[in-house]
Amino acid sequence: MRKIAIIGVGQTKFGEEWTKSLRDLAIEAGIKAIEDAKIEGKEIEALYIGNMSGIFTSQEHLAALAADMAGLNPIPSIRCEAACASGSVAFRNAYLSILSGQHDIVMAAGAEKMTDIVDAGALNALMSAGDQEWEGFVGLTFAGLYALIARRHMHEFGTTQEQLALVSVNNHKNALKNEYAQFRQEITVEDVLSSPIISDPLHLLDCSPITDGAAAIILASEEAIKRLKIENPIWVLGVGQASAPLALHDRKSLTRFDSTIIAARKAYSQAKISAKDIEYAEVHDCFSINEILAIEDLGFCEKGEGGKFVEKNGINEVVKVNSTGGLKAIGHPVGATGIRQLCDLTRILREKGKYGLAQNVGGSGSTCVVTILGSKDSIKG
Amino acid sequence: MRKIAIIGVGQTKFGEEWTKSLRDLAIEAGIKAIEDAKIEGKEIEALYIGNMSGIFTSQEHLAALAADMAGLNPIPSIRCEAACASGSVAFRNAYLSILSGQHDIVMAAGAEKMTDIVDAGALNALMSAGDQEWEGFVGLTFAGLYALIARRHMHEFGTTQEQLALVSVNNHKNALKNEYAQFRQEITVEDVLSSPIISDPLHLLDCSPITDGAAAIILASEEAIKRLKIENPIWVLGVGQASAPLALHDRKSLTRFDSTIIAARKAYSQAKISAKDIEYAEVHDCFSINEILAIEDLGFCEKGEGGKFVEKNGINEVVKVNSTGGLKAIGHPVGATGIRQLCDLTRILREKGKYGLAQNVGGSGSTCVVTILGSKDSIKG
Amino acid sequence: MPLSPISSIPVARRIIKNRYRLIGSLCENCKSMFMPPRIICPNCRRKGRMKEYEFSGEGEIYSFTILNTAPEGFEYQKPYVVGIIKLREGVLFTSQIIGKVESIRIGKRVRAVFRKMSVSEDGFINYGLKFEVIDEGSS
Amino acid sequence: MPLSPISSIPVARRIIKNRYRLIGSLCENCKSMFMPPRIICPNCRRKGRMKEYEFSGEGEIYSFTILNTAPEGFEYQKPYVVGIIKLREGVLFTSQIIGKVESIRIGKRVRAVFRKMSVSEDGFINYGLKFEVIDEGSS
Ligand SMILES: [Zn+2]
Ligand SMILES: [Zn+2]
Repeated sequence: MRKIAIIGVGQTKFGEEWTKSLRDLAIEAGIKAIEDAKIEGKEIEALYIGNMSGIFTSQEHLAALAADMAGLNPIPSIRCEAACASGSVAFRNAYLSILSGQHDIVMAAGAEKMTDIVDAGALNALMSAGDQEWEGFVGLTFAGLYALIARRHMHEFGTTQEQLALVSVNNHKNALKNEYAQFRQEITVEDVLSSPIISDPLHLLDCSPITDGAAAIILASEEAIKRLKIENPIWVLGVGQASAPLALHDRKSLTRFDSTIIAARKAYSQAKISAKDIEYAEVHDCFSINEILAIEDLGFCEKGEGGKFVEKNGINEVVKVNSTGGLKAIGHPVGATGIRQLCDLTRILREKGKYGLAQNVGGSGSTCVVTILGSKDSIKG
Repeated sequence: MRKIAIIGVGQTKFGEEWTKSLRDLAIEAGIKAIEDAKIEGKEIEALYIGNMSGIFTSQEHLAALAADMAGLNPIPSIRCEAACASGSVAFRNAYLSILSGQHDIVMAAGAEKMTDIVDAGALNALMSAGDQEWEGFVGLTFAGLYALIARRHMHEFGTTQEQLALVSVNNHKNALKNEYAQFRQEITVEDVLSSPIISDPLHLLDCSPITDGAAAIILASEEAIKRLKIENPIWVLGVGQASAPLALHDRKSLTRFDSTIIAARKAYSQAKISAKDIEYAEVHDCFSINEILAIEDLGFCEKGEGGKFVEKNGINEVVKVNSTGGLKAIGHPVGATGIRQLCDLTRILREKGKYGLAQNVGGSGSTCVVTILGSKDSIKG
Repeated sequence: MPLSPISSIPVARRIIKNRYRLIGSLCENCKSMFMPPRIICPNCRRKGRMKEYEFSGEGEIYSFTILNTAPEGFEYQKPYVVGIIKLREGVLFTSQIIGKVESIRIGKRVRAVFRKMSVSEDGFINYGLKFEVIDEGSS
Repeated sequence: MPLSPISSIPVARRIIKNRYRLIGSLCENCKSMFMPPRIICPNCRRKGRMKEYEFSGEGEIYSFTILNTAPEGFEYQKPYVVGIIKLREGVLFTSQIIGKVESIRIGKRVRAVFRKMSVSEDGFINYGLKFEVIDEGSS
């Protein structure tokens, strides 16, 4: 099997970027990734882009648009979609396209422009990731789906509202030093609990925000890395993807994501490491409860102990969870998030540590992709 | 490089299927493909699905939904989108996932439910495949884009309205024996020319219809084919994909699709054959002019001679174009069309002939995928 | 603007029977029950034999949330409760729950009742089932 | 229902300058011109140096169509003409064309004029440039 690594990363500032269009965001991230890789751009043989929904912008066919605007024609351009996991699904298929031997250098990007649609539009667009015929039909929102999970987790394991709030508190603190983050201010548990209730038990500050943004990475085969004399590639050691029922009521349990458990198992197995080896984990805290599920399902603690884990600042002896701020504080431009996580891990692993993990969830857990990256020290022999 | 073949195909009836939802259509096509391959279903290791736009149904995350409803969890499920080329982009990535060695048996499907949205909704949704900021902004529709191409082709090459009309006439005739086709009735040139003008010079009967439908194929590696004792696999000999500017005004010419030319060159080169070897071609006649462009750009005749080609019933000594009815008569559920073309070629090549080609276009030519299939007689030595 | 397709007339008509009468499916091969209905039994796949099955409409609350932020068509109901009901037959099902908010707890018994579900801006009304809390007196 | 995002206020405000004044870009490296503007020169990529460039607004018709079926916001204009204009600077650009339908032919000279472009159901108006046929008397 070919060895493949990330050789360049780039992202826009995340936030409400009124002056930038979807195409502007995608191009900015792409240029930065190309510059970071110190390549020309013409070496790129295919473009994969994650983007959740044309409902946000009325613009589909985004991959072709981005390839065009970035001057990358006539390379194949592919949009991948799996709701909020669109970015990492694009990444995984970019990775497979290199593994296939058809390509050597590929860009994987993600972009979402969520503030062009006004009124309740974004809310409706987000719900398109759930089961519209049965969950949307009764008036559920995306926050509502995660509130149902949170309530059940509280019931089964005694998880508290304060523990949920701590997820947001920790992530806001972690984002203070993240120049790309939407929110760079500390908040308290009191702030979270006194913010408006969106969907009980979830408060406004339990929810990741509406965000515009894009991120891009350049992937390359070992042969290309040697040819280009890349100095500090960050290796892709394992990638797992799994699916679970779209609607919550079709699952065996509300308090675990089988998609995460199975995707993680595949990724750990391919990387030949275990949860105990991970030092940096970027997990999908679209709502506070989801960081708790992730910590449990990825194996950083026992099932039901996630609330206690976040009480210790989301770190233990080995792993630091969402050390760059998570979706809550960095922002969550849905299609971009999976790629943003990999950008953050790459920047970290270039400096320190050996193993990083990204977990990107689509919908209310129906899709999950787990990716394990390794620094140059991670390659044995 | 691994050899890969199509081992099963299935599709729904194409038409205005009021009683069927998007999920119903996708599942029906999937079941038929599984039955056609004579496998159980549990052998499938990944699901790729082409679907153009959540604007039609308010439902994104379709791959996860389809995997769930088809009982395929927890395999990876991926939606690919490139406007009207979504189906064949899904196919190409399913193919790459097997080439990568990560999978052996994969389903590639396509589905679109276009009649759930009412009023001008479908028109607006389709335009999301073009450049909304500049082409949509001035009131262009999808028919308008192709009308601009048609007018220019008439100007440069003397192509006539009668020749355009003949594309539809030929395809309606070819669909008479196609049990899945939306329209199975002959029409005349006079019928086309007296039908309402949608976007001058294109009449209503120059345009493919709004259609609900789904199609699915099962792809397998040579090893899996031996293991499963598949009797008549149809081999994937070449696949090319290329991108071109999204907006017409950013192209060097309106009367050729560079995406088709480049994708075809790649596909012919991989298959080690040329245009002269193709016996059956399923090309993308979303509007009549596009079949003429395809015939020229794929190399079945010289540039500008496409009009004369269709005067001879869309066949010459070797190739039969759209012998099953084309998008015009079969119907065009956008995300399904690329897969439907491969279903048709597979059914043909199981019976007769050696080489078939499918050309699937996204938008007004910004994406093109060309796929070459070969019968058992096509594999040399 | 046209109606959002999710509340359009074609969609509503298609699944009206299942939404009005709680008709799901039963696999005669493995005896599993499903609500909403499924075409394919995920346990048995090609060996499954699915037929229609009408659920009793009785159950208990498995989880719930009170929504203060509503999508299009539901604004006038705010706040409203959506829950996952564990039907008597053992199957989970998503529905609105009606009754005094104080009385809504995990484990509370509920039963299905026919109600107006949502109203679109141009006046199209979706109907369906909601679950109401059963007043058990002493409980 | 909210406005379709393509005609929403944030989008309109963002590119108003380019739409109102025909401001595109010029690559100082290869001298290529672009309308609509581009951030990256597709010929030079990282070596390109893009700056704003205001087009003259004169040109000729390269292709055109008369639309009888219109998207949302354009219904009241039916039938209307959309064309691709070859600007004097050699660049193609998509726009509505106004003038007597009989006078619209490939090759006809046109010039940009400021007009109302579309009106959404809730009254939001988009403005922009259209191209009008120049009456050349003898032609
Ligand atoms: Zn069963
Ligand atoms: Zn240049």
